[in-house]
Amino acid sequence: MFSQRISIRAMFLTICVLGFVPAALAQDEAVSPAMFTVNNTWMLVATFLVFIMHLGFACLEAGLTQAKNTVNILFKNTTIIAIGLLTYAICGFNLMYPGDFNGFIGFAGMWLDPGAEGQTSAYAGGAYTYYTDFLFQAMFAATAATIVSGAVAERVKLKSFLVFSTIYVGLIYPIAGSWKWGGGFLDGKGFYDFAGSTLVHSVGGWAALACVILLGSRVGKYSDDRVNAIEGHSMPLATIGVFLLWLGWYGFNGGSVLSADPNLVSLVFVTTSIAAAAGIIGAMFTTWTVQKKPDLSMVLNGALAGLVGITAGADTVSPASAVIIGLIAGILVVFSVRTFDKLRIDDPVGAISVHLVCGIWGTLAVGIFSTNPEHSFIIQALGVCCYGGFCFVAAFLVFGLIKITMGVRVTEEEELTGLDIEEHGMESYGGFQIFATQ
Amino acid sequence: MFSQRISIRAMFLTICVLGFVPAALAQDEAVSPAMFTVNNTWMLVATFLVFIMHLGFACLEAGLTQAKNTVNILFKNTTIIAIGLLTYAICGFNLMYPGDFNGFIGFAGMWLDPGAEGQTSAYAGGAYTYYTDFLFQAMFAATAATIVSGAVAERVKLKSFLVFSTIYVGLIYPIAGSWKWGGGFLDGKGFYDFAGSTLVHSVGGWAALACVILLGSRVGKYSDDRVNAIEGHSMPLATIGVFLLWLGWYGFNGGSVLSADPNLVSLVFVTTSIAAAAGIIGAMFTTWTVQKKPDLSMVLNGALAGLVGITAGADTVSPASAVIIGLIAGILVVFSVRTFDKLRIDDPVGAISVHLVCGIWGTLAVGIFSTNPEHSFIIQALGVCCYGGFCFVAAFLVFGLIKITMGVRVTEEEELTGLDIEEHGMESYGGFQIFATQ
Amino acid sequence: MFSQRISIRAMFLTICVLGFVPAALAQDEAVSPAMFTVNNTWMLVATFLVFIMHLGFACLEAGLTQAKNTVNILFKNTTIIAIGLLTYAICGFNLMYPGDFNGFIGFAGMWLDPGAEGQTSAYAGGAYTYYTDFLFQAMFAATAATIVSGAVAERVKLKSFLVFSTIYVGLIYPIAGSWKWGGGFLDGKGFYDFAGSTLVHSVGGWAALACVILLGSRVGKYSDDRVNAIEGHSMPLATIGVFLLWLGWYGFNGGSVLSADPNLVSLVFVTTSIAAAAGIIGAMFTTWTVQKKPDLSMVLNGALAGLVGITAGADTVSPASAVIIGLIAGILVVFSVRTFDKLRIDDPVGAISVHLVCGIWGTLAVGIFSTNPEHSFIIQALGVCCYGGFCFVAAFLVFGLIKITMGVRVTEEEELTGLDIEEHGMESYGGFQIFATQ
Amino acid sequence: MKLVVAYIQPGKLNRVKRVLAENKITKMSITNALGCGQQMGFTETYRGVPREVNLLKKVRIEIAVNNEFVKPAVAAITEGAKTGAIGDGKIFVIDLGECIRIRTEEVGEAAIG
Amino acid sequence: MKLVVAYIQPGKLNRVKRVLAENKITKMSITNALGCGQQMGFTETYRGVPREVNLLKKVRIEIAVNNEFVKPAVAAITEGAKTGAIGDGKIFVIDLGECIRIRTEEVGEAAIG
Amino acid sequence: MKLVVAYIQPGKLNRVKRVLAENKITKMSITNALGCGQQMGFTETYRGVPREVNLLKKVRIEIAVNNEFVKPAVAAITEGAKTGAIGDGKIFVIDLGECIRIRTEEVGEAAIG
Ligand SMILES: Nc1ncnc2c1ncn2[C@@H]1O[C@H](COP(=O)(O)OP(=O)(O)O)[C@@H](O)[C@H]1O
Ligand SMILES: Nc1ncnc2c1ncn2[C@@H]1O[C@H](COP(=O)(O)OP(=O)(O)O)[C@@H](O)[C@H]1O
Ligand SMILES: Nc1ncnc2c1ncn2[C@@H]1O[C@H](COP(=O)(O)OP(=O)(O)O)[C@@H](O)[C@H]1O
Repeated sequence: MFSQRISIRAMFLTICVLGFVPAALAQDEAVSPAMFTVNNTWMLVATFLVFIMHLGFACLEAGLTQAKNTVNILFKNTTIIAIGLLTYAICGFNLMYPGDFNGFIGFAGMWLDPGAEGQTSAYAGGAYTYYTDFLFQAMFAATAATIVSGAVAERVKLKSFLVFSTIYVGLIYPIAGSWKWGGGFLDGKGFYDFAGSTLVHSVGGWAALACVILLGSRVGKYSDDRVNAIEGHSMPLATIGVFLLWLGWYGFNGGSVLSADPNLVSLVFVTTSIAAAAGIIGAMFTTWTVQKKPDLSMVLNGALAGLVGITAGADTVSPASAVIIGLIAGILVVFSVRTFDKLRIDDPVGAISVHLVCGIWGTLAVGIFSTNPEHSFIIQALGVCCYGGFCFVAAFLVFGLIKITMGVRVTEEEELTGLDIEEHGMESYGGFQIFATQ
Repeated sequence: MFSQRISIRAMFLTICVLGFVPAALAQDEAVSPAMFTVNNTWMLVATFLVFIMHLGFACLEAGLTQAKNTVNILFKNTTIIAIGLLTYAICGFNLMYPGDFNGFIGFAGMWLDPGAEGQTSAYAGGAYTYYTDFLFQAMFAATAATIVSGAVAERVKLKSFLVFSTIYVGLIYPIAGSWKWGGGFLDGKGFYDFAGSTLVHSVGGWAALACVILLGSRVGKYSDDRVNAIEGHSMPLATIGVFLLWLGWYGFNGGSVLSADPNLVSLVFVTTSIAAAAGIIGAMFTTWTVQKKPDLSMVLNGALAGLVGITAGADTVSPASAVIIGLIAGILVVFSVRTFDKLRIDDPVGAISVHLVCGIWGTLAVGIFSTNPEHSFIIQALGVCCYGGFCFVAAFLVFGLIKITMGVRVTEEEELTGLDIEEHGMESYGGFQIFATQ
Repeated sequence: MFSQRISIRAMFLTICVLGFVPAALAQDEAVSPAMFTVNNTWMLVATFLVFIMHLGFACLEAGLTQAKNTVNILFKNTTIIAIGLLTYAICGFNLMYPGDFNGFIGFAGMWLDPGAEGQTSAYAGGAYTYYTDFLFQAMFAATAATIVSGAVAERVKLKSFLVFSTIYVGLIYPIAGSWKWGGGFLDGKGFYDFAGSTLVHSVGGWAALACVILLGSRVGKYSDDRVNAIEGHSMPLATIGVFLLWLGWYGFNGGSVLSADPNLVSLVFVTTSIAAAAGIIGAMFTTWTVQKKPDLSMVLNGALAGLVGITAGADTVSPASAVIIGLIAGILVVFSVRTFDKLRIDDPVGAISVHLVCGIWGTLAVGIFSTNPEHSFIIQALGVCCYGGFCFVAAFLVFGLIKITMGVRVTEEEELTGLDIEEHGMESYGGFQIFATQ
Repeated sequence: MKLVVAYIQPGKLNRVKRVLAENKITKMSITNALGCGQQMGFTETYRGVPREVNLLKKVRIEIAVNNEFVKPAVAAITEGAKTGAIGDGKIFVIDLGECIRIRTEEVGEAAIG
Repeated sequence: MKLVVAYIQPGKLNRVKRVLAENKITKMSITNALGCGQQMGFTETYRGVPREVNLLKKVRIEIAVNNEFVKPAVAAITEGAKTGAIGDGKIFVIDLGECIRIRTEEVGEAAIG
Repeated sequence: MKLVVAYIQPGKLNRVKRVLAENKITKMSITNALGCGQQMGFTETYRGVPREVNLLKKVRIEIAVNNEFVKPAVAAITEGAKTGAIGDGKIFVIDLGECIRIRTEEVGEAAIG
């Protein structure tokens, strides 16, 4: 009963508003203090695991881009988490979980307020406290903007990006989230997204796509007749990033059980691990076959692809299905990266392929592999479309407006010199001889 | 009731000595085995989180200094944790928690001894076992020396530093700690320091200040009329360091609740996160305004500043107060770094600004923002002064004595060549072309 | 009662087969749901900690080898975890825990099957679920191959290594494991290996030794009359690796308690920490004395040596014994590295010294320091021999067969150019000027 | 025989190489260098301290050519590297006494190409 | 015109640049180099194995000057880099045949400064 | 006096140094360089995109010698670096006008060794 992310908080707010306890919640066996404590402890562990994903993103994005833009990327990833936490406290949380609302948009008021019972086991049937709930969700919020950060790297204006992130994380992400996890209209329709293949990853991915289209490709990436490789500057950094993301995913998915339920959490750990492993194997064989030599950066993307793919159904598919979901995600990501390059959509770290493409795949996969007969492919597809339409358009408008007003792109000269010196006046690797003719 | 760090162990030892159980502890409802287990498990999770802070310090300090001294810094940080753990086992723990004592200094004997009941729920009312208690506290101990390590980097003699650290961690830190957490005289006065803004961070910061004064600045840092920048060699390493420190802080503060109490631990997680976020924002705006360009290393310091600032009151201030505490800390740290440079106190990584200045700010902030009416600004200030006086003088004497006997500084030639080759006979980045004219 | 790794699962399978519940398991006080949840939660925390060890290995091995082979090492470590998880799901788990079997080899069938009660507290007396059990063990499995990866680095053919790893992790590791943890013949004899000094580390170490002998040394490592140093390319990476390994060890050893028992888990945390610290101190003094200058890479190996050493007896020795075990391991590792170099056994990262030599030491140390009178030095030595014989021969045969059929070594030209360009067609540090004349 | 040494902006290397190739000059050696010239550099700030950087990244190209190729080489480099802005770079031409191809031990003009 | 090539200790670069500037020589190109000279190097130990390092870090300065500036340039470098200890470095002077400023296509003496 | 400049394969540096030492040439300066020659380079793939790398890693050796040492130096470098395969490298010999030892301010032939 804890498996649906929305129920508890939505119910709780409803209760507060309506002033009575629905029978469903007057559970026969009350949760013991110890159970409340272990549930809440697990949710806090999951919270710090999701936190570390932000370091994972920072490392991965920095590693797959050039050394001359590293300070810039690290700066963005450090400030995004701050922006994410604060905007989510100010308005995001109450936009995403507005309690009883029209199903499209609602708002439960500014800032945090645990109320009288928020910090007791009454808040969520002994699963977690109000503050735990807030923080766990807040850690997710910043992720969406971080996904964009990788795709627009090496050419976006810092200020414009920060403004965009603030709006996207503070308003658009939580409104979109409310449709499902807040108990909105898609939740009513039976759409399922366990931990956010769509609600987090695709939401970030659609924005990434919109922004990249508005921004254009990096200087020198595409010449008249061909695609040029712009190499990332540190594979160890990229690898550290992916392992940290994988680690964080245990909290991302494991925490989305919204309690420490041994059965569900352990199942989720296994499906998550196995999908990541299968993603690696899928990407490895694909890149080895297609590119002749096995490409580490693709295999790293493969692990993430598997993880994004399993996220929507981690608690409702069997480990065997997780293998298939992960394998396909791993294969998909390699072809997707190549396809976007052919379309001249320049995404330095493969964020759109990993988060958008595999996020869609994962969401649809629930309709195929779920052990819960109520899940339907059609409804899953509907959800994908609703989110795609809203997020892409919203991101396009916001970023487009910023483009008109503040501009979104650094000058060509700034881009060639590197954002580190131009935007931050400092270098990332003081003293190191770096040979860059790009 | 677990919120005061000292009470339980102090009481327990008192009980052992007095031989009877005070009424206060004969709790009506005994803690269930499951509750004992979850409390203890959380404390162990907090312990490994604090452990990882040592990697955070190693990365941050290495990243903000030159490539030619990296092996040296890593070596110091690796051995300090070993020295910290062993000295704390030998004498530190029993100096810091001497049981019933005169309030200034006491000693419960050498080495560890859980006794008959130490490993049962009787030890701390079901909150944790004796060994958990020891290890959690031991992980804190080494932190103080690590703070010094950053401030004296790039010029201190390795051996002298190791001797100093051993004494500081083994004797001075625990004696100072006993005044409050051990149930000493400052605890009696009502001084409050939840997780160690003063007891850990300022204690380290004062020593850093004393050592830097005795040691002098790095060659070339200050010329007659101006301050010269000596750039750190790896911003990714510094960023990894800060994120790991932040991660560890969830254990540092969250574990200082000394139980898995859902209400308090989740509140502490939220205030900690929000203060860090506000610290980033505060530092970002300050550096952007003052230096014209946003400085990543300052923003990283800002996150730490917010964390150090919230540490003293993480469980007694509201999330809204945490924003203010963090913001001010983030602004403070930028100006503090500049001021110390004007005073020609050369602190390569900003350790004094982060740990001492913001540690003081955080301790005083409890007097301003605490929701507990018993906390008083005057008493907090008194605590700051007591610690400042004792630690500064103690560190000055110890390091001064080492200066006279062993010397504390490498020769200018060794400094120019780099400590890696001179002290360790090896290089940190074999094969990399590093251009250093410093 | 949870301290012996084998008992529960072995019993459970026996029960399934025999169809009745032995009296021993019909515990008087049934485990409460909260206790089941906290036990399982801890085991999952331990699982993600062991997971992060794979990042630790990747960083350590990359850091101690040359920049031109970094992509290759990262690639191996990323794929090994995938191979490990999948083969363990396919057959490893059921080979290692075959239930009631002849004590030498047994197989409980392909793939995972929790059965009706696997996900309830009935599975392991409320300690963990079936999926938790599987995943925790699966994370261990890949470790054995990762140990080999470091020893054969910089010259092994990628494909051959992947084939070898698959066989070693999928078949040999679990068969060897079944002898003790699966309830096999060595378990019957009273052999003790708490968390795997022998079952994991030596099993990996023997394979490393066999492979290195078959593979030969790197070009230029040994010339007619002398040993040449081939420097690692990044000490920060190596240090990050060791700290992450240490962190993971809290799960490796702490999780091997197989429940969240406060007494045992906290004892294990303390012995583990103290042995690592003592290993650092032991290695530091040895390298300082023998090599005149303190060698960071040796001190890092010292920490690991202490950790490997304590692993066999972490729950049955006192903290004071842990100091001795760690110290000796730290001293041993330094001399061992030198000795293998004299024997011209070329192990770039010291894997054989750390995992095999200290693994043996740790296993024998149980016979010396255990507080459990049933543990015997003779039996421990017998265990070491059985594992040594089996694993060395098995690895030698498998790798020898691969050598004959596919070849195991890259050409000299490929080795000189570096595996990154030759095997992967990419570079690890795009743009960095790396000066390598090796 | 002459040795042509040119310092150019790093970002212009690919264009210079292309123009050189069009002029049948395909052999060259490249090093990264730091240059101090009319271009003034820029000011970084590191931790609140301004830091003047007046050593800018340049690429050094070294090409050994037979005499008849000096003009085309200089012209090609100029064409590829010139933007008209300060910092475009400089070309130096030095007399080359001898040239030996290690592989064949050929010497003189035959060894250059 | 001459090309002055100097190898100096890395730590002396700033001083050399200062003295050169005092002599109105502000244009130069710098590369990092490894030098083998009378200075013997040192012995590192890596994992118990001694390792002789006899390629020491040096900075290579290349300055194109008109003839009347050769003496001042050499004197300035010497002043800035000299400590009297082994390893101070060396200066080489080579005839420079031609010099071209890419930006303006000026040639010869006018292009140098 | 001559300045001998050689580009060789990085892996051959140690052998070249050894042969040079046998010929009593122990002073030299080394830089890492990228070379474009007959050796065609190789194709990397990065994220599915092929990438032609035709700047290969080389080591640049610069040795100032007195005239009687030119032949031995060239012979020694050739001996140490030659494998007969494309990419072995090249040697350039330039007239050296002057040489100054900074430490002693000696000039000319005395300063070289
Ligand atoms: N006299 C010189 N000696 C050595 N290198 C020079 C000299 N003049 C210019 N350079 C090199 O050429 C680069 C470009 O020179 P710059 O003066 O900025 O160009 P411009 O002459 O177009 O103003 C410098 O950064 C430096 O590397
Ligand atoms: N003959 C030479 N050819 C090339 N470089 C040289 C030569 N002699 C010296 N150098 C360069 O000058 C640096 C300093 O030379 P060194 O012999 O140590 O100085 P000194 O002559 O004062 O003893 C060397 O490291 C090397 O880079
Ligand atoms: N004309 C030249 N000018 C400058 N450098 C050259 C020239 N010819 C060769 N080189 C250098 O020598 C290296 C080896 O040259 P290559 O043509 O591959 O050898 P080979 O002549 O034996 O075929 C090149 O990579 C380049 O660095």
